[in-house]
Amino acid sequence: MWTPELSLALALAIPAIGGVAVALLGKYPNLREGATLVSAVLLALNVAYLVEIAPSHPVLELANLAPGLHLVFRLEPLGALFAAVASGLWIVNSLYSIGYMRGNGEKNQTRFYVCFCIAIGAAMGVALSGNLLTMFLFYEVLTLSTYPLVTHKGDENAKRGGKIYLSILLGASIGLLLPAVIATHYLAGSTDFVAGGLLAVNEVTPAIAGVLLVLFAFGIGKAALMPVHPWLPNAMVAPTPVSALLHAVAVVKAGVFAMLKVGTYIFGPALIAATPTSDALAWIAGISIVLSSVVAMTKDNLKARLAFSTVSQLSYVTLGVMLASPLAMLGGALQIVMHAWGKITLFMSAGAIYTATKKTEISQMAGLGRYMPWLFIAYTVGALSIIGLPPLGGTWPKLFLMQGAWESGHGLLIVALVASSILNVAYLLPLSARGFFSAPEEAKLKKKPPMLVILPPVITAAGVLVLFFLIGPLRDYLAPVFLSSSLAAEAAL
Amino acid sequence: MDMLASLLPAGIAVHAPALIVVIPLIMAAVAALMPRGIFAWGVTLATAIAVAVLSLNILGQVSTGGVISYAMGGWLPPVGIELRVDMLNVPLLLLVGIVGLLCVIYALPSVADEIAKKQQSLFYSAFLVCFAGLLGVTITGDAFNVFVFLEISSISTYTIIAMGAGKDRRALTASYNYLVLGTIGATFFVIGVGFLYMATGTLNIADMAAVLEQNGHDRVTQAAFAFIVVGLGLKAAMFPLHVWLPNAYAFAPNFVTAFLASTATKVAFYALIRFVFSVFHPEVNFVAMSFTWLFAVVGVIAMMVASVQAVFQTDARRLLAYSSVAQVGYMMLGLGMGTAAGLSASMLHLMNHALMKGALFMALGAFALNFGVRRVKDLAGLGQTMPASSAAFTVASLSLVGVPLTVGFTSKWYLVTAALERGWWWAVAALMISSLLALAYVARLLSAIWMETPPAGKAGLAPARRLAPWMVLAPMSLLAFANIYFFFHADPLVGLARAAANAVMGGN
Amino acid sequence: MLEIILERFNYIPIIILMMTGLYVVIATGNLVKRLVGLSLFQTSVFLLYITMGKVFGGQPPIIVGDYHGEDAGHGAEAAAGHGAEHGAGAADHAAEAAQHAAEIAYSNPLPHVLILTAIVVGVATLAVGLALVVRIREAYGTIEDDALNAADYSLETGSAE
Amino acid sequence: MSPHLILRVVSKLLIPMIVVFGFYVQFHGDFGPGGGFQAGVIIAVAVILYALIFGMDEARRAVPPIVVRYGAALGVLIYASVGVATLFMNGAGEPLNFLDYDALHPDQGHHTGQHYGILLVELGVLTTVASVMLAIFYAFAGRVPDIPDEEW
Amino acid sequence: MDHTDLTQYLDYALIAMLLAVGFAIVRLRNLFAVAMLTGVYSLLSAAWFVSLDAVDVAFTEAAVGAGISTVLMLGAMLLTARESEPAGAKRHWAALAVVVAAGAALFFAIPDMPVYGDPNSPANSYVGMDYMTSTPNEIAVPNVVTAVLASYRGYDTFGETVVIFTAALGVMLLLGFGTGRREEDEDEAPGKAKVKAGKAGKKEDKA
Repeated sequence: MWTPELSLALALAIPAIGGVAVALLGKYPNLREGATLVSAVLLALNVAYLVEIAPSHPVLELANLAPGLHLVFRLEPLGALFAAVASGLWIVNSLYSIGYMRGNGEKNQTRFYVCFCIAIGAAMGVALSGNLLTMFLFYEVLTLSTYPLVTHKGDENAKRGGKIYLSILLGASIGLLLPAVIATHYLAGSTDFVAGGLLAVNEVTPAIAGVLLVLFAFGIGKAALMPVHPWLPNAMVAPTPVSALLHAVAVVKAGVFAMLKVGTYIFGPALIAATPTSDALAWIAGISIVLSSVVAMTKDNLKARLAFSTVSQLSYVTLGVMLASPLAMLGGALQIVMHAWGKITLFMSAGAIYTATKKTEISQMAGLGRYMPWLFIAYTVGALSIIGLPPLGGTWPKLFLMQGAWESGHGLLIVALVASSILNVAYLLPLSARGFFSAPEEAKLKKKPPMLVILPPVITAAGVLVLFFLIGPLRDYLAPVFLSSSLAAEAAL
Repeated sequence: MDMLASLLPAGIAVHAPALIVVIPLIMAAVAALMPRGIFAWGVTLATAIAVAVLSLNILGQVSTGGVISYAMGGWLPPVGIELRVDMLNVPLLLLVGIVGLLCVIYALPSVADEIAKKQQSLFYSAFLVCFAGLLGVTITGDAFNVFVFLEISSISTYTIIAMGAGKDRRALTASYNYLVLGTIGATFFVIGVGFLYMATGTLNIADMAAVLEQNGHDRVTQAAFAFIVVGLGLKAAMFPLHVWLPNAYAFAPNFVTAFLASTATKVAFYALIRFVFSVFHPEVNFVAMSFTWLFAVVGVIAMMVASVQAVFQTDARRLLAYSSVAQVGYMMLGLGMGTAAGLSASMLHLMNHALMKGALFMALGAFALNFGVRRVKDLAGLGQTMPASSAAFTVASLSLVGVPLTVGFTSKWYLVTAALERGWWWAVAALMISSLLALAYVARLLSAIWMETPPAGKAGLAPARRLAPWMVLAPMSLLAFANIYFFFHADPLVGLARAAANAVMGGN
Repeated sequence: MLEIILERFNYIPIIILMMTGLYVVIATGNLVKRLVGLSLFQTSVFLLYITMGKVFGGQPPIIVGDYHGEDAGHGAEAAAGHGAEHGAGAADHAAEAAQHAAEIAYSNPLPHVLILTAIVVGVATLAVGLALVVRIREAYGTIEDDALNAADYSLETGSAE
Repeated sequence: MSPHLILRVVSKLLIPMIVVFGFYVQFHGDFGPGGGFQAGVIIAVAVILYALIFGMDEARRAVPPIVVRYGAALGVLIYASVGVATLFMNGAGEPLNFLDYDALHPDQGHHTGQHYGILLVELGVLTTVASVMLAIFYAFAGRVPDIPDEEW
Repeated sequence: MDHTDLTQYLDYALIAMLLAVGFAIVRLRNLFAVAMLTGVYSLLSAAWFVSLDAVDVAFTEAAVGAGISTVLMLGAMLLTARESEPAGAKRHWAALAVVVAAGAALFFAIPDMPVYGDPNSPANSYVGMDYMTSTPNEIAVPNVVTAVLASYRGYDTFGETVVIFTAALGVMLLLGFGTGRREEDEDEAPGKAKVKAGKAGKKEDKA
């Protein structure tokens, strides 16, 4: 029967089975890609069901590792939302991957698709996890399964980037996150996600919680809070679908999602507000936002620029968590969704340009908009959403964050947010301008880009537009999490 | 457990503690008489199966009926020699028995490759003596008998390590150095036992503890403690007494390395725990001091220094050997916490480490079998040419780092929890740094295996050569699988480790 | 203090001898001489054990006296060493002998037994060690530690190119 | 060959006596100092002496290396089988432990069993020790083709 | 020391000689002399063992330490080298450090060690002496050492037999069965990766 528990299990099983199928069908590219797409669609359908039943909080216990150590799935709205974003974008990204990988004649495509499946499965695991340990576990699987993707090209450059990728992420998670998880387990006796905050419920003192908060903030390396961000630009050596996966769908979103989840369910807003370190962390997030935007301006390589843009945008979520007001946290949660759709559009556009012209530097891209108008329109829509202009999805998180900052007495941080938006304009829009208005260097394109690399960005750009109008349902869906959480936390403290 | 306890007929089960040592010894003599290596291997295999069954049976007996005491020759202790099995040494018996069995299966192709035909039956005989010696050390309840069996296992170990000389003459010097240091260690141990005898007048471990509790400690027992710790520390490769180990592991025949790495140092470490906790008492002043200032501190240094040394090795097996020294550091740290939680974490890591290193060295042996690979850079591209062995290697090495989904994670979890319970934040930091160093050296191995392209000549191998023989593959995969299985079903191992700690620390 | 030392005079030379042996093991580069040192060290430890079991005015732990009963089946070897004596019963004789044992001071037999075992272990180690040395000599052409290290090192760097 | 004529004659007489002395030490072990181990050494020395005087080849003909190898294992087996036998020969119906010699002669007073046991295990020790000492000697002496006279 | 008997002076003499031989072994570099002195050392200890009432041990030490070990060392020496090179300064100091540390631990323990010849020390008043009284009843062998060796602690002796068996295994595996060395060399290295033996190793040492 179609029970919530079954559905939870399927969320993990579908990508796994998909991965096996892809591996087995490795010799038949069409069937292989078919398997990927079928899994993606099935997963999305399954997640849609999960989104619907999320408020009832179904629980699935996977394994009992030892007394006090469980692997548990527990569905709640935040996780459901993240799962929806990841699974929804996986379809688009799969379509795009097919176009990109074939268009560029990449090697080892089977390995690529298998790792992709595993990565999505791991992202599902992170999204649905019911305690810190489970989350940590899938978080690590995600790191390991994306490593072959990052080093896909296999040349020296890729290996170097992969090394930095792996060492920073694993280093932070083993060196900082794991001790934090174990310390949480030690302090609270479990690692379960509890409304109002596990640590708050167990009456951990703000001083100790403050230390833990720092460990978590930097230990979740995937959230790319400065100074643990260098893995992200270095991972740009990967093929573009991977970059899209890293920066929009799975990896970084898993990071900030973990941050949000830890903030909401392990600490609770009230405890975060009470810790001595949250202010400092909020400022570090603010500095990250501005500084990486500035760095992004200096990059001529489109993907590198987008990477630093991601670093900047991710810190919005961290900022939301550290501000610890319901509105700010809601803004953070929305940022996960909106940024995902916006940024994937940008990355897919970059990849499409590369597939069509083999160009990677912005300065070379003059006039390309004339040959690929749909693509450049999609890019511009995505960029505007990132900047935060209505009527695009990216508007809302910034608005909520500003309100939240004001509400929690950090008015100065609003300046950082505004500055960031201005900088966004400065580094994202020149490409649109150059693409449409400069004179092209060449008379015509060497080859016409495949349909499958143009269509996906257009779809996501349309999605960004739709998301603007979906704010009402989204807000209603998420609000109980933060409101009940802060209420429960206040009751506990 | 009841099922295990009734595994054997009562008439045999009563004598299981004696048989588990004596059968391998008898079979060692029988193996030496065998005209051909394959027969000797058959004898060895039969013995290993018998020992594995006996160890399971003893586990059943101990868990249902409590401590077993077996009076050798019918002379009750302290007059006679007692064999004594409690929850502390049962895990070691199981470990030696079961890992031993897997290693023996693995031995046939590996030994056929590395040892001259004429020498094989003697080689198996020496292995069985070593096997029996380790079991004998584990099971005995008599301090001097520990020495005798320690030497039985050591002398045979020197021999089988030296048999690596067929491939590399450095096996000889490695074996010689081990012989000299091992004998110094054994002699130190004898001095320590002599002092204990001087102070107590008895050689039975339990009796010694009783007398010491009554008489209290004086300078003689303190000196005894120092000599026993150093003596057994040498055998257990405790930093900085580990200098014999890297070369011995690097140049021994592959099968020997796999077996020794997963059992020999473990048994010596067990003996150390037995003396420190059962003969001396953890609450005696100088013992408690030694926990913090000797075991914990030296353990942490070992975790760091040996890991760093591992990072810079060119020989793959020597790299893993240094990693073993670092892992002994983890166990020392757990022991040094002086708490039941710390000791059980230490025991857990002891068992888990055997699972990891067994699989790792077996995989390296499989590589060597097909390609004669010894150095790290020779591993290049093996992921493509030998995918199954490489996969097993990968699982085990991730376990070594402590990545989730592997037992390495479980043991680190318990170590950190124990450290937190003790309030030792610096130990937590050390554990994490050491894990990162482990990541560094493991990454060298794994990136060579998976990311490099195989040199010309290897890629084009016929499929038959690409697979290791199933006798290599099966035990290796089983161990690698155990690394994952016991993450999800940690209860059996954690339960054993807890019971072991409680057996010597008191408590429930 | 002096009395404490004097009463235990036996230990001091033994400790010095033990340390002499240990020194030879560590300080010497010659593989044969290191084994010599090892056996020196061990022999000195044997002395430590045996002096421990000495009892003043004691005798070797061989019980004298004619306790030896003629219980059935104990023919051959009893006849070989002793004249067979027909006593009243084995038990009586044993009791008598036990009394003997109580009257006469004997040295402690247990350390003797332990050391008998240890001597055998020592010679076994020595034999294996010397066999190794012979093989090393054949493989390297030297038995000096420094030369061996140099040879191994050159092999390592030579093969690591 | 000729320079050692006297040596040869004397040793022909001496070697059997050494062997006899070895057995004396073995069987007298219950009463005075000595036992299987010392006896084994003495008997091995007799053969070694033979080898030194009549040459290795001669000695190997008298006591072939294969016998030595089997002897070493046999001694261990003798010792162990005494222990295993005690397991099966239950005393007065109740199971006895490994190496409990009382089982060897259960009907009589238990001294006899002990005597048998000690005798048998000492025999095992003797066999092993004598064989092993010879094996070691053969191995070392066999390493050099023949020992030059001037070395001794 | 209220007991004085003449054997004590013998003991002193033996100790003095042992020390002299020990130091000579440290100093000498001629291996032949060293091997012979080791035999002398064993004989001297055997003599002391007799004086300490340990006749069995003395017998064994004389047979093994003075006999077999010396022969083995001479044999090995013939196959390897005659002279040992002088120890380097680094080794010397390292050895000295270890020796001083171990020696200090031993000297530290002396004040609590039992008085020489004390019949009431723990070592001499518990299990060891139980054997003296129980052997006549339980085993009825005059030589208590034999009784303990073969029966009370027969398991240890079994272990001892195995040790000596292992030594034979080791020597046979390393040096062959005494049937000459050339034949051994041929099938020693069956594997592919045969590492070249040292250049000098092939030369017979007949110096």
